[in-house]
Amino acid sequence: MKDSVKIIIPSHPKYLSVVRNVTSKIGEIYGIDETIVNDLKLAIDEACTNIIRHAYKGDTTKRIIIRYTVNPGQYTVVLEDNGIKADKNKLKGRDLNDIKPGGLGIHFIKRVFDIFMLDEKKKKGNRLILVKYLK
Amino acid sequence: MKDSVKIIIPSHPKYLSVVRNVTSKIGEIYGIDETIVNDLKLAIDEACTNIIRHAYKGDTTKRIIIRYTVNPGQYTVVLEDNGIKADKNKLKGRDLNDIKPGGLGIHFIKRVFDIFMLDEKKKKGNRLILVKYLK
Amino acid sequence: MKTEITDFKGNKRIKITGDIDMHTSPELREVLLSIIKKSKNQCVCVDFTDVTYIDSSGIATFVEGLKAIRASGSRLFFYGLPESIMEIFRFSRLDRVFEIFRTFEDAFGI
Amino acid sequence: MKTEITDFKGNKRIKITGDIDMHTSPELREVLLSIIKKSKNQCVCVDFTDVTYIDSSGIATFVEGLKAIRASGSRLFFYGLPESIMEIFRFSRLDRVFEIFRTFEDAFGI
Ligand SMILES: Nc1ncnc2c1ncn2[C@@H]1O[C@H](COP(=O)(O)OP(=O)(O)O)[C@@H](O)[C@H]1O
Ligand SMILES: Nc1ncnc2c1ncn2[C@@H]1O[C@H](COP(=O)(O)OP(=O)(O)O)[C@@H](O)[C@H]1O
Repeated sequence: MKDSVKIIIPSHPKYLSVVRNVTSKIGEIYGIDETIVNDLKLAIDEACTNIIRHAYKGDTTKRIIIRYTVNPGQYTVVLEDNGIKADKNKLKGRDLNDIKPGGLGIHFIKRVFDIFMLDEKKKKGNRLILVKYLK
Repeated sequence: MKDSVKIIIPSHPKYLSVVRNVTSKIGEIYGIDETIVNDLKLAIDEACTNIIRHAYKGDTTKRIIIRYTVNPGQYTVVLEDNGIKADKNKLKGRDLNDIKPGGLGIHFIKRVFDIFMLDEKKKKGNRLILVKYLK
Repeated sequence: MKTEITDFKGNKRIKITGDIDMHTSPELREVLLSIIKKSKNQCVCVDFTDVTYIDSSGIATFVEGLKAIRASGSRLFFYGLPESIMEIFRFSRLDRVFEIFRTFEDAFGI
Repeated sequence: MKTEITDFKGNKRIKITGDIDMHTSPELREVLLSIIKKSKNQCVCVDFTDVTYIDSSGIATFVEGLKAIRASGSRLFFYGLPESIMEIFRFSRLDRVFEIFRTFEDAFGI
């Protein structure tokens, strides 16, 4: 188990606020700078939103697993779902100059995380690995 | 999965604040009265404290699983550990008139939960089932 | 999230309180688009002072509102954005797409 | 949790801010017992105004403090308890074991 916290929520948007709160509290416990914690909150929220929207196509009865592991210098979050496998080539945000609704989530995730990696080894569903290096 | 939220924390007291936050947020999501939410926070916190203290004898590297399920009229929390099995006969708070440190945790749990049940079927460790009926 | 609508000299003010996320943005969308639909050569201004959080679904809602309002001849104003939220608009390069003011008074030049 | 100690006419005031739980009560215990050890025929008063949470380990710490202070001839006062915390002391039947005042002024009759 080491120093991991895991939370499993139904794929319903009403639980996103629970996840944001857990992200905040973990940031506090590890003394992470508040500005960074705010960016992490948004990024992890967007990753969950994408799972609900794209992997589960809006089905709110599935589940999302989020695991936080904080080690000296490294903050890792792993998100898992059992939904439709993501098409790696589509996994990118829109051109920021092409103003239209949507297409910002991936930008918000990559803004704060140094590593954004879809684990190819997972058989069913998706496992997204996000790593931020801490100073 | 239904409407359950599950959180798994290391058996270290520093994570208790995460659990309290999750309890608060779930209360908010389901529109539970704030006074009751405060009592639930304390009760679930005490159940975790007891696991760390008694089931794990202070070992902070084990884990605690907490599952919340809210259905109309019923709020259920199930806490699981892999520690030493509790002696049912010792599972009671002290006489409230015998003033001394300790012995209040079980009282705080039973104050708000209508059902306090140790699941005998669990092979290793403990599974504590707490149910509060909601109006 | 909570929204509160008030009139101001023939204009509309929407005060938003709380978190705007995937769960609450559908309600915001409904409020915003219905006001825009009814507006004509007016100002619709959104008070962000007590917005505690916004994610991409909230931003998408406002981009949609902006497209809708342009068709109506009205204008969409924002004011009172907390710095953390301003930063998100800046990063998304939307700080120059939306008309963002510091205060309500700034927005109306009063 | 944070503790802040100030002197008041030869008495000690401990202001606690935040959550008192199994994680933070060991620090509170250390602060409280070291002050009690040094006190003699004094008042040690604890300001609960900004205590946001207390659990049984926090209460156990204060019960321990009370037993220690009785040996020293000093007195332990509490004041500023938020209603939710007062309720926990009441339920535990400790509201009459501890000397609890509404305000600092009440405690000292000033
Ligand atoms: N979890 C996911 N599963 C499958 N596809 C995804 C997932 N997340 C993102 N995508 C793809 O990446 C695209 C860009 O995502 P994003 O930047 O969050 O914008 P949006 O979700 O608003 O389209 C999505 O349109 C989708 O095609
Ligand atoms: N999770 C547990 N596992 C084993 N024994 C327990 C557990 N929780 C409580 N107990 C037993 O019940 C007693 C009363 O618990 P409690 O009221 O919380 O007071 P305290 O923990 O301060 O002793 C404990 O002293 C212990 O013997």
